[in-house]
Amino acid sequence: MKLINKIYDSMDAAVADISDGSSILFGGFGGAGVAYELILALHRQGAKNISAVSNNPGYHEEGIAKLIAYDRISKLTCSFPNAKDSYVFRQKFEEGKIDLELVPQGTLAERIRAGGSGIEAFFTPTGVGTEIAAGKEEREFNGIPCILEKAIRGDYAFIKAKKADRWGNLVYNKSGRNFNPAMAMAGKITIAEVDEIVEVGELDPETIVTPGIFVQRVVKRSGL
Amino acid sequence: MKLINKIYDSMDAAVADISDGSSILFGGFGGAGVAYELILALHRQGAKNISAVSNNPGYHEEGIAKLIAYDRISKLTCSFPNAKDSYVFRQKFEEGKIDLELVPQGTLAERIRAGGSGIEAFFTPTGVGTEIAAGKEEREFNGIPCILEKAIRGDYAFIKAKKADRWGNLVYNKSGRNFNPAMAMAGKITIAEVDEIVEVGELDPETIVTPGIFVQRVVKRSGL
Amino acid sequence: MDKRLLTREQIAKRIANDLQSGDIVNIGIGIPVLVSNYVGPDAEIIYHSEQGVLGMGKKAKPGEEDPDLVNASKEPVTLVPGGSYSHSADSFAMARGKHIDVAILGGMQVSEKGDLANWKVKGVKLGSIGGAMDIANGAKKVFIAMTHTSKNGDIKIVKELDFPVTALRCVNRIYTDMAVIEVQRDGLVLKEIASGFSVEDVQKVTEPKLIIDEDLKEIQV
Amino acid sequence: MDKRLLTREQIAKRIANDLQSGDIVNIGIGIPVLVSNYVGPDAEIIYHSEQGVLGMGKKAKPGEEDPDLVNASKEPVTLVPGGSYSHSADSFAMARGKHIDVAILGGMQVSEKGDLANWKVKGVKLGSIGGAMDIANGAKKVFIAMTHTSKNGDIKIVKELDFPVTALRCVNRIYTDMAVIEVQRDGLVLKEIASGFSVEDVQKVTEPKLIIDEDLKEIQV
Repeated sequence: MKLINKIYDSMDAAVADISDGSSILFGGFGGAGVAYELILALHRQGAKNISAVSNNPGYHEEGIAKLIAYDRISKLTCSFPNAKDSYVFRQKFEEGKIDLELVPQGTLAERIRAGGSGIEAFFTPTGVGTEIAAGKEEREFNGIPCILEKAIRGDYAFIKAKKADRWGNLVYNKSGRNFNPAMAMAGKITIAEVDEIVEVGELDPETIVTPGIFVQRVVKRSGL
Repeated sequence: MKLINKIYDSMDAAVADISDGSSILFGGFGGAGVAYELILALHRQGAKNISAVSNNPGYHEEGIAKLIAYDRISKLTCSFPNAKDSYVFRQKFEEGKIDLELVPQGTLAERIRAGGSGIEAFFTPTGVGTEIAAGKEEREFNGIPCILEKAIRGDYAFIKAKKADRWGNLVYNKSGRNFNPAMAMAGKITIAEVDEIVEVGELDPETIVTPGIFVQRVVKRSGL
Repeated sequence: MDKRLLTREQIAKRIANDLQSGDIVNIGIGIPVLVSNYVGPDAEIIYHSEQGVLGMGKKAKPGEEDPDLVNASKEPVTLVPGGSYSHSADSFAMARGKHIDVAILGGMQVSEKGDLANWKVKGVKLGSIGGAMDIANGAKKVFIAMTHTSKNGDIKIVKELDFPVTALRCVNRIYTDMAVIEVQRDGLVLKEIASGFSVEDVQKVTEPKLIIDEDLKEIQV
Repeated sequence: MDKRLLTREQIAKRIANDLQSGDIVNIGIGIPVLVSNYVGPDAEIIYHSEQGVLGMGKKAKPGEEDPDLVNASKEPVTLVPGGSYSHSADSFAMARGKHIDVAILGGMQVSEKGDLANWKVKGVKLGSIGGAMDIANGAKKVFIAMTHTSKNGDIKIVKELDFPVTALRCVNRIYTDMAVIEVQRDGLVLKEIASGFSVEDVQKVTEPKLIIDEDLKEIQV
């Protein structure tokens, strides 16, 4: 019997096919729910000219800040680029080595969910009257001024979860959940870095947050 | 200490303030996840000229079919109005006593989620080239033709869940979940009919499907 | 050789042969419901059911029914290990967001461009859409299972639909009691033909001009 | 009587007095963070944190930190009984969908129409929005906690913003070290005033003409 098996043996194997110029959605808020080991594997792999979507640009040289430090990311779509410890991004941005698309956090999450859900664009009040509205269509619904925001999808999504099974079903840990479920939906190839792999059927069906349909690859963290 | 307490003593008390002309979102798919006791209480209460949103029009004289039979519902927004056992709706529709807005099921669910999420409208491919597209704006995104669909909200939402606590946190039973979580988000006053009420803190925070922020009233089923 | 139209069961069996282990499949009512009976034990197929069940199992046996666990036709079913539940908006995110590998649906009419009509008979006022439009639009592949002509002999594979449209340019393959036809950019390609029938037999009950596959075969069921 | 500007703690305490048991509250950085310290034991307030925590508790004690349970400033926190987790899209559905009762935010400028600027200093190229725009737009009520003027004496309550806008017509109340001001349709209403200050003192550092509440009081903290 040919069983479904989305489990990869190593982080390196899971990211091996990512080519230059790919778009990647990176889960995480601050340091919570970040697929750190996948990001390190992508750094070793060397793909460049990546179009990245991530709520934060990484701190110090950790997370995607490492990819930015090595000029692997050419564009970042992000809500919070300018934190104190995000000096790597700030420097590269000032040097003109990375483009920024600044997006309000809720709009970012919703654009990603839309990308995974067959919604091509939506009207929302967030950003009306701000610099975020520049160049966007504005329209009123029931007297509420809104702007038109477009779906975001990725060639890949890098997800961090707590547990997975070989079907790719996922549960998360606390607020490590954050962007991960929406990004899992919007990645063409979603790769989940997980703390633990369990047997199919072990996860309570009522508590699965990301069903396996949204996940293509699963790798267990080494924790090193 | 003034504790939060959303628990109502009876179905009748929970629906007492619903006035003629209210819009109500009714959870459920077929007979799964339908707030039958709340519907019966609303029938006793007598409110009429209700604008109802429900995936189905009820079967025989059960669920909202009972309200339709008594001419309490003046408009139904629905994806599957014409099932064999939905003869009450069919008859009232043919007699011109109830209006119908026919909506594809996924569009219906998404319009409701949008209503609860600060999304006023969205573009989606479902319905392009069909009678559903009549009168709606059509636009292409990335070569994908889409139509513009608008948010749905309700003055009330009638939700069926398995367990609740006094904060209104909810978990569901199996596919009884269906429309309930999205409708809970989109109801101005969301009333949950539940099998069981538990203490605050008993529900595992990782498994709460509808956080209490979306629920205003909770009533335990009598099961009679 | 006798001309033998496929039975409903044989159409279902033929479709089952085209499913691959790991496919996530949405099954419509009618002939499609029969398909899972013919999926071999060496394939792990995950069934999606629109009301929020991924990993739908067999129908519930007497005594194990739960009114909150039903299929799209409201019959009590079971969940397989690895299955999960979603709310309706997320369940249709699966359908609309191109996450379902194959949707197997019934058809009233299919056009040569792959347009599908399957939700309402022509001229009728009240029809039910359910998930038909979302799923036909959103699935990666749409397989249509239907008789080649209607009960009263009307042609169902047509140049242009005259029944109410479900979705445009969505159908990939048509499996009938007479043929397997693939919808390609340049037209309808006749891939397989039921035992005893000629190309002419099929063409006679198919409005658009069929392209004959160079590797035309007899349907094996 | 001495003119005594409120301390940051006193501003926070004054705001806490306006919260009601059962309120769902989102807390921004700066003075707002201090508010929860002054909520009395007889009120059950539910704190929303943008990254997907409803029912955020106190900061985690040493040893109980979990890197996956943090507040919006990335500090380790706890969850109260009854709390729950959501993904970011659902967490912001709470904010954008008008489900949060009160957002308590810092401010750089507030206009007489209730427009808010609090995400980026004027003239700076790189700023961070985070959840500021969604929350300011979406909360049922927005309370602004800030000093009445900037460190170098610039007026912050203005006729028209000249800092980058966060959201238009969103602010309900402004709590400063000098006054409590309500944004109403016809203008800014001075409701309360810090001990020792006169209406003229407040008007002098407030660009729009203030409407004086008939029931003007001294701020009690």
